[in-house]
Amino acid sequence: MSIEKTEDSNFEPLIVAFCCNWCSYAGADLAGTSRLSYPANVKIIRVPCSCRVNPMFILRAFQRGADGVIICGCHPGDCHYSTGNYYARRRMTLLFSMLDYLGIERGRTRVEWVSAAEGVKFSTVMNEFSKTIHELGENKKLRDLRCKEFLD
Amino acid sequence: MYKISTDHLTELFSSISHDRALYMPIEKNGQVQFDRWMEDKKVRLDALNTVKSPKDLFFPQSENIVAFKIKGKNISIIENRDESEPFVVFGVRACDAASFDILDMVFLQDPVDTYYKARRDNGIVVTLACSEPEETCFCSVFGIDATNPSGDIATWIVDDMLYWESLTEKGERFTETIKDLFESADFLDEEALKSHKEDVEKIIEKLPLHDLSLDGFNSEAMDEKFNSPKWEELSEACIGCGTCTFICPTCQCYDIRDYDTGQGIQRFRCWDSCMYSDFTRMAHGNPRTSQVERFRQRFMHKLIYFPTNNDGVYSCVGCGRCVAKCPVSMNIVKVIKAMGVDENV
Amino acid sequence: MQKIGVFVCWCGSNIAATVDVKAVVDAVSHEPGVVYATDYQYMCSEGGQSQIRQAIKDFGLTGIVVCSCSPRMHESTFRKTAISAGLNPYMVEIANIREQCSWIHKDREDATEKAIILARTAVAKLNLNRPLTPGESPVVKRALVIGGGIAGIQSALDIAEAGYEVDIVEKSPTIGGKMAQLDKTFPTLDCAACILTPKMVDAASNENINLYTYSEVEDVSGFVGNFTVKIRKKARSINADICSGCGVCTEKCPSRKAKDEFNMGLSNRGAIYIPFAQAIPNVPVIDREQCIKFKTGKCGLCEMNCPAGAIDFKQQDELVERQYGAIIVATGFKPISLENFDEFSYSQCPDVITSLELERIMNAAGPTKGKLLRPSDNTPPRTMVFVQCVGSRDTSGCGKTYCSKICCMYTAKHAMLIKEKYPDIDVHVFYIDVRTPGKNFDEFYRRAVEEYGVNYIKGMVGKVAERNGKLLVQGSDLLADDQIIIEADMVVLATAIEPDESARNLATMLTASIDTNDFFTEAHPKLRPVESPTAGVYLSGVCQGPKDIPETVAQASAAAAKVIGLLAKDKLRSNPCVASSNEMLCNGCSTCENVCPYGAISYVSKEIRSAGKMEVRRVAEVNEAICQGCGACTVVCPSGAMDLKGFTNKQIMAEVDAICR
Amino acid sequence: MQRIFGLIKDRVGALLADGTVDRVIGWEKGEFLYDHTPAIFNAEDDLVDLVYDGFCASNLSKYLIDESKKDGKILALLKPCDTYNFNQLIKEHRINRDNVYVLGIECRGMLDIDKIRALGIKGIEKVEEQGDELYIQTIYGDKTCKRNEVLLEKCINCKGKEHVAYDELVTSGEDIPQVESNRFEDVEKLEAMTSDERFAFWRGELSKCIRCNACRNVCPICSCVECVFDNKDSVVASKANTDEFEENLFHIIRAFHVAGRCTDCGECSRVCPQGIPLHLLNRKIIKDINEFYGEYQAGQDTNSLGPLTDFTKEDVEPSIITEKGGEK
Amino acid sequence: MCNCNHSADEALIPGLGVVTDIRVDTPDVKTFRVNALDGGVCFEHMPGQCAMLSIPGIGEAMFSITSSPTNTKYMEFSIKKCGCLTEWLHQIEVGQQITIRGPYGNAFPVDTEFKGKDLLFIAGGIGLAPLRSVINYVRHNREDYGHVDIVYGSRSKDDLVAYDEIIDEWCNEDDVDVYLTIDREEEGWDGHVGFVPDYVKELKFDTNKTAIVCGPPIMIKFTLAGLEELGFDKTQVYTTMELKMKCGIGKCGRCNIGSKYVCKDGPVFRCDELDELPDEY
Repeated sequence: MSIEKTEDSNFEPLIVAFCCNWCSYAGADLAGTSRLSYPANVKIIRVPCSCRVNPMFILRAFQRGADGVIICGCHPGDCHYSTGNYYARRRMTLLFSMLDYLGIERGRTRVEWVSAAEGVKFSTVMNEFSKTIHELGENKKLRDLRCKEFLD
Repeated sequence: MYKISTDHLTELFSSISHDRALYMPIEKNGQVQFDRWMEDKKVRLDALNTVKSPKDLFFPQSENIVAFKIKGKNISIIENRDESEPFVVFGVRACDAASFDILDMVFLQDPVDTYYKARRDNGIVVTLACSEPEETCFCSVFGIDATNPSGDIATWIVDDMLYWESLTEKGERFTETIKDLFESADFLDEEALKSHKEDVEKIIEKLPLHDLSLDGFNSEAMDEKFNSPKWEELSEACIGCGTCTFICPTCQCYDIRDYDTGQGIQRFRCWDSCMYSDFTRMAHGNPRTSQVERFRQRFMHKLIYFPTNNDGVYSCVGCGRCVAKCPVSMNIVKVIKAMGVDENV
Repeated sequence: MQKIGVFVCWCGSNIAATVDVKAVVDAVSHEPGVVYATDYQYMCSEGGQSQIRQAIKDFGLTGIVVCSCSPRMHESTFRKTAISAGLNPYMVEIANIREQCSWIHKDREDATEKAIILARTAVAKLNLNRPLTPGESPVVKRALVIGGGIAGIQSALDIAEAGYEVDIVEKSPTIGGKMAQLDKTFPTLDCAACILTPKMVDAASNENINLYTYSEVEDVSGFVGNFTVKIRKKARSINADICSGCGVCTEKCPSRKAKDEFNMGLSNRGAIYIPFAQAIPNVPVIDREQCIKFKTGKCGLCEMNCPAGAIDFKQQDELVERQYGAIIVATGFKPISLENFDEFSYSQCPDVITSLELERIMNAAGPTKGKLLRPSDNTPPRTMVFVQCVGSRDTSGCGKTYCSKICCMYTAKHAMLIKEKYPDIDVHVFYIDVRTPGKNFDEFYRRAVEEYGVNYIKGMVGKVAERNGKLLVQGSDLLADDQIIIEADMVVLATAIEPDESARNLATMLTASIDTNDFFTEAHPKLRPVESPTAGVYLSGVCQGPKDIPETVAQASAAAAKVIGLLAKDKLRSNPCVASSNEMLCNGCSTCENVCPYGAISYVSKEIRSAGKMEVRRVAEVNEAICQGCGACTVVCPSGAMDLKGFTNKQIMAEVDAICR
Repeated sequence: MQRIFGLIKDRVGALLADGTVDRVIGWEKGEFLYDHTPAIFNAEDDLVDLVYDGFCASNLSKYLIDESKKDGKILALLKPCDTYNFNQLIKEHRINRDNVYVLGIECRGMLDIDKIRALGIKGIEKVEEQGDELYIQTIYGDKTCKRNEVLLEKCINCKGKEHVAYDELVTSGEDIPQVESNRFEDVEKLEAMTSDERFAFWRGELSKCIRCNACRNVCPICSCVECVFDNKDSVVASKANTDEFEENLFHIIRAFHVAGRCTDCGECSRVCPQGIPLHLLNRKIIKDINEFYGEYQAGQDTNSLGPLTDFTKEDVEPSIITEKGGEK
Repeated sequence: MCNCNHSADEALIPGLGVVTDIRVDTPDVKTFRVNALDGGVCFEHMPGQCAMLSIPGIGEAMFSITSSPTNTKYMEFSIKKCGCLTEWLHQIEVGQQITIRGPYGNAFPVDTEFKGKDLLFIAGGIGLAPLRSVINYVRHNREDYGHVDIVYGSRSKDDLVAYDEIIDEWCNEDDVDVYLTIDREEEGWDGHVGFVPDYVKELKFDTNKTAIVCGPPIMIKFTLAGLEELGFDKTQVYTTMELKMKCGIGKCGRCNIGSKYVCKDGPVFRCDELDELPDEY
């Protein structure tokens, strides 16, 4: 029962990005002010710290049809709350390993440390991630079909 | 009475599944459950009974009822129930077949549950008599003859021959459509079948639970049983999971819930368990706060409340699933034995 | 149901250029809860804000969504607008459709569609917002300064100047710290005691400042604005109130064997002693290990000879508990121990000394009354060698990796003072790099080289060995590219400095963070150098990093300014987006307590009605003044009891749903 | 097994008699010889139903959460693997330690009745143990089999015979062979598959789930006052697997809530009516924790910080998962 | 007459209703007027029966129909705010559509046991809602019934539901005596002060009446005891029960007490039937 990877080119991936308020959200703003473009299908949700991202949010995003989820936070050691991203780092490592263990494509989830000064890095990461998701194709394995086909 | 040799069964199955979905006990990932028959599927007619009972085919664990779309203050109703198409369920044991009758007493009673009724009309039940009952079986206690199962069509497997006898008019009509695959059974076969039934009956006599007595469980005993102090001790091990209710072929409680799919609201029905703590929870309190009361409700319903409403028919068919699968091995047999004994003895 | 108003900003053309603002307004007006949607050229302008105020009044809005630039820019502006219109400031959500949409997407259709989704997400979140009011906590109008060196004194003086009460806690018997031990200070060569003692006297005489000398901080609890500190006043065995400081007891004391810490152990002192002449408070202290009365019970000469009868052998430690609004850490530094540097044979030959010991030798109040003599045989040295970076910039692991910053300057000062007083002494300085980064620093160093002929050798010293009374210093001279050996009479090691050993457990008490070298970590290296990330704790002096006296005093005044800013407020408004625990769901499992970086979660046992009967349960309680709202606790809490106001689980889930719809 | 039972019974009787404890939680004989129920024995007289043999696999530490709230002291019969959960619950302040007297009882590994049935042995009436031979009397004749052929999965990968928490130990002196096994063997086998094969494997397994919550309600660690799946205000409240995704969601969230706290006691797989190898999910997280953050056995002590509530500055980056191997 | 688009035997599929008027009775009780999409009532009902109202996505709950069957223009529900659905209902505005299905449960035996009898209505707080339907039905067919006494009490004056209807219509109806009481003294209230059960005992009604009691469980318990003291026997007293109901058609097992299903065999019970049930409510 393997899911075939159709390479239809007009597939527009939906990517949810959780950005921590102090570093990566500021990095995203800096990418904006320096006019560094990245695909429009990346949508950013602001959270106080990367440690606020609960695995439930990530699974909910996939359930509702997201094709990729990326969590951005401050570089370990610079966290505004001093230890937030350390906890996030451990939790996300275990979550990604569990999703991979369940057979979900590895590239669909990612963690990236972006400081407030790294606007360039933010936009390259988003471009790169969008490309990977585009290659992986639509998320068929971790998807709630009721949310998709329910059209009257 | 027809017969067919067991090595032509695959042929029989493929012809049945030609124009109707065919479900039967099939092993998948090491677990036997009722699944749709395909050529490559591993058929397991020898398994005593499946953990998830065939009730799931008539009263599925979750099914859509209706959907709504909300726009501002207006609501539009969308009927998107899962349409049921004709199907045959093969290999149903006597106890499960009896459980369908008990479910009928609930769902087909006025006001009729149309979801259940549609599936019941579309379904043809082909039962298969047991040949090797296990120690957990006690269907005989509830007057169910394991060697003569009910259902639309009864079948027996003796050595390498399958005997096929339709019991109801629906069964008759169905057998007509596939008559050419069978040969009619002669006198010798009747004899072989009768002796096979006697052997199985002898085994049933030897089952440890066959002499379980149900006297003392009637509507007059409601108060006496309800206020018995034994419930406290019986329920102290119960962890309040839903295993016994979800694998029980006669449990019929369900919950109705709304799910916001983002496009609209999907109202669905799903199995619910009286053992769950939020089963009777209301906005301002819960009549059954502790596990003792919930535990008591389950067995009182099966052994006293249901028979009071349905002239003596118990809501249990002795299939033994809860005896085998309860995580802490507390089940209806222990309750009957503990409660049945007269207080003063 | 909320009544939401959506205001989409053109931002001139920054947004309107690539986002069809009208389409956004139209699309978002159908969202559930939205009763009014409009657009305007400059939402953040006065015109825009008055439009918002008007709409709030006209439609009785319970919440507003502004689709404009980044919340980090104008969130506070729109919150103030809401307050002015009588709406709770936390019922405002911003959709960032400029930096994260219009500026980075060229295609108009994509940008518009994304702007609609971002607006829809903000509306979805706002639907679940609750009005929040910042918590308030009282501010105790008193500051605590831990450490009585120049940093502590300067901070205390500035705070007292502003009229607030200050306590200085100093663990040694007198304030003054390391600076009191110095002779002269670079680059102006003015005498350390002359500029320090007036400040010490000011500190002592200032009625706003209370001195707790020979005392240590034992426990700190509470939070910004309301710290509760336990101070242990160690027993001096002298009643300070009636002691006149005449010093008779110090002369009479028969036990002379104790090493004088103030003179770095180069001289001895009595069991009862005053650290140095200008000590504040000018009250002696009895060293109980050396005092014969304490050891054997006999003697008591000091008690007999004390005119005021101030000696009190039965005095015990005293524990004082006081409340403070802010705490300044000024614990200062100490030279590192040289036990892993035996190549300089510092412990074997007495003539190999550290720079601080040299300061004492050259100081008039020092062990040699200011005459430069070799500690071994008290003869004036003919040749002196200075070795720089002993233990600093050391990657071998036995020293410190950082540069101690002040050694180059004080070695140049020593060399210059020696050449000036004893012109015929040959002075050699082995260095890696001479660092003179301050005002007039480099001119000062060049005078030492050119005017006083100090011989600077670029190279490292490999070994110092004693041979028949002389010290053979074997080093390399990189410029001349050969190995040289110098016979010297004295060798002075410019040892690295490290934070005072009390820093580590003080940091744990204050939940302030310290780095691997035990220096306190500042909130932000460039923008908040004098604040610690823990609210209400400020850093002053070398405890935050190596620095010289001018920088220390500058930082001390900066820390004082911050404290004055804090104490000036009667009430402290704390951030309302903090965690809150639902006691009905809390398991009391302390997992959240373990992850809270601020220790804001405590546990109480509470009577809770569950399943019909009352039950005592251990439940978490969040101290809203300390919690900074990071949310780590909300994710480790399995039952979802802990939630974060302003960013609740449901709100973020609603945002995810709105994006993926 | 009879010797150790005798010792236990005497010790329990003695402790009840001299009043150190006023009630005991142990196992009570059932209908057949293999369906023992956890039960609380109050007085000395009704110990006649107390039993301890090869079918007492259920983990009693979860009952102690509520029992230790009541006044009076309870004697708990805990096998070595149960004591790990006991410690973990003490660490999480769920058990009131001084209301519990732990009697550490020796365990030679428990038997799995489904494995006995899988050997084709039906209609079981009596089961006797002699050394490592099992004599089973059934209505279809007597059968025998080897003890370690039918051990429970959690006993094949037994974590060792020492108790990590006890007030008193009861041992029979017989040396119990420590069975050597690599408990991560199945996990490694799964990791070796390609991601599509793994997806098919887990879809096959989790699609059997009937959401009866037995795994959650038996797990001593999964004992919230109100579970997120029951609490209708929570964001993931759900009662049925109405869709493939819900099946995954329930088990991933549960695995995550016990991550770093699960002592790998194997109860979830033992009680699953549909035979889903749920321990492979928790064991995968344990393997990752050991690999990335150093060996950690939950419940080994009562004060260490759990891996997910601790960190080091040098932790491995999450990208290690994506780079771990080529497309498998 | 009712064109809600659900066929008769689709028990679980609701029809649509629209809220045409919302009256605020007390700080936590509002009375909602519900019509079918194009006017009229959604379905016929008998006094005492209930209907399942719901806002999709929030929840569905059983509410007693407080308007009398004789009122064919609209259907009324008095709803107290005490759960998430009721809280949401208290926020909606006129014109909001809701789903409605019913009627469920048995009705008060107005055409059988009550016929020609003197009736004594005893209500507490929100308990008046189910009784108001019967009272108005009796007032509409006044000649079929004997003397009517109404005892109604609540926590405070502004907690009295449908206060103006009681004062304007019920009070000045002949052969109807209304006794109002509130729990605690309150200025601007000159009527009786005290709990309903004590007030009933004080009034010492003669025992040939048929009593109908409805209100919070404690009040019912004490009122029944009080009536017994006055000499009423159990077969003369009726009450309605308040339990969690989900399907409304006696199948989902929620409201199962003993052998009865409250949503099908109740919610109206005679007190002797109530005693047969195990006391688990």
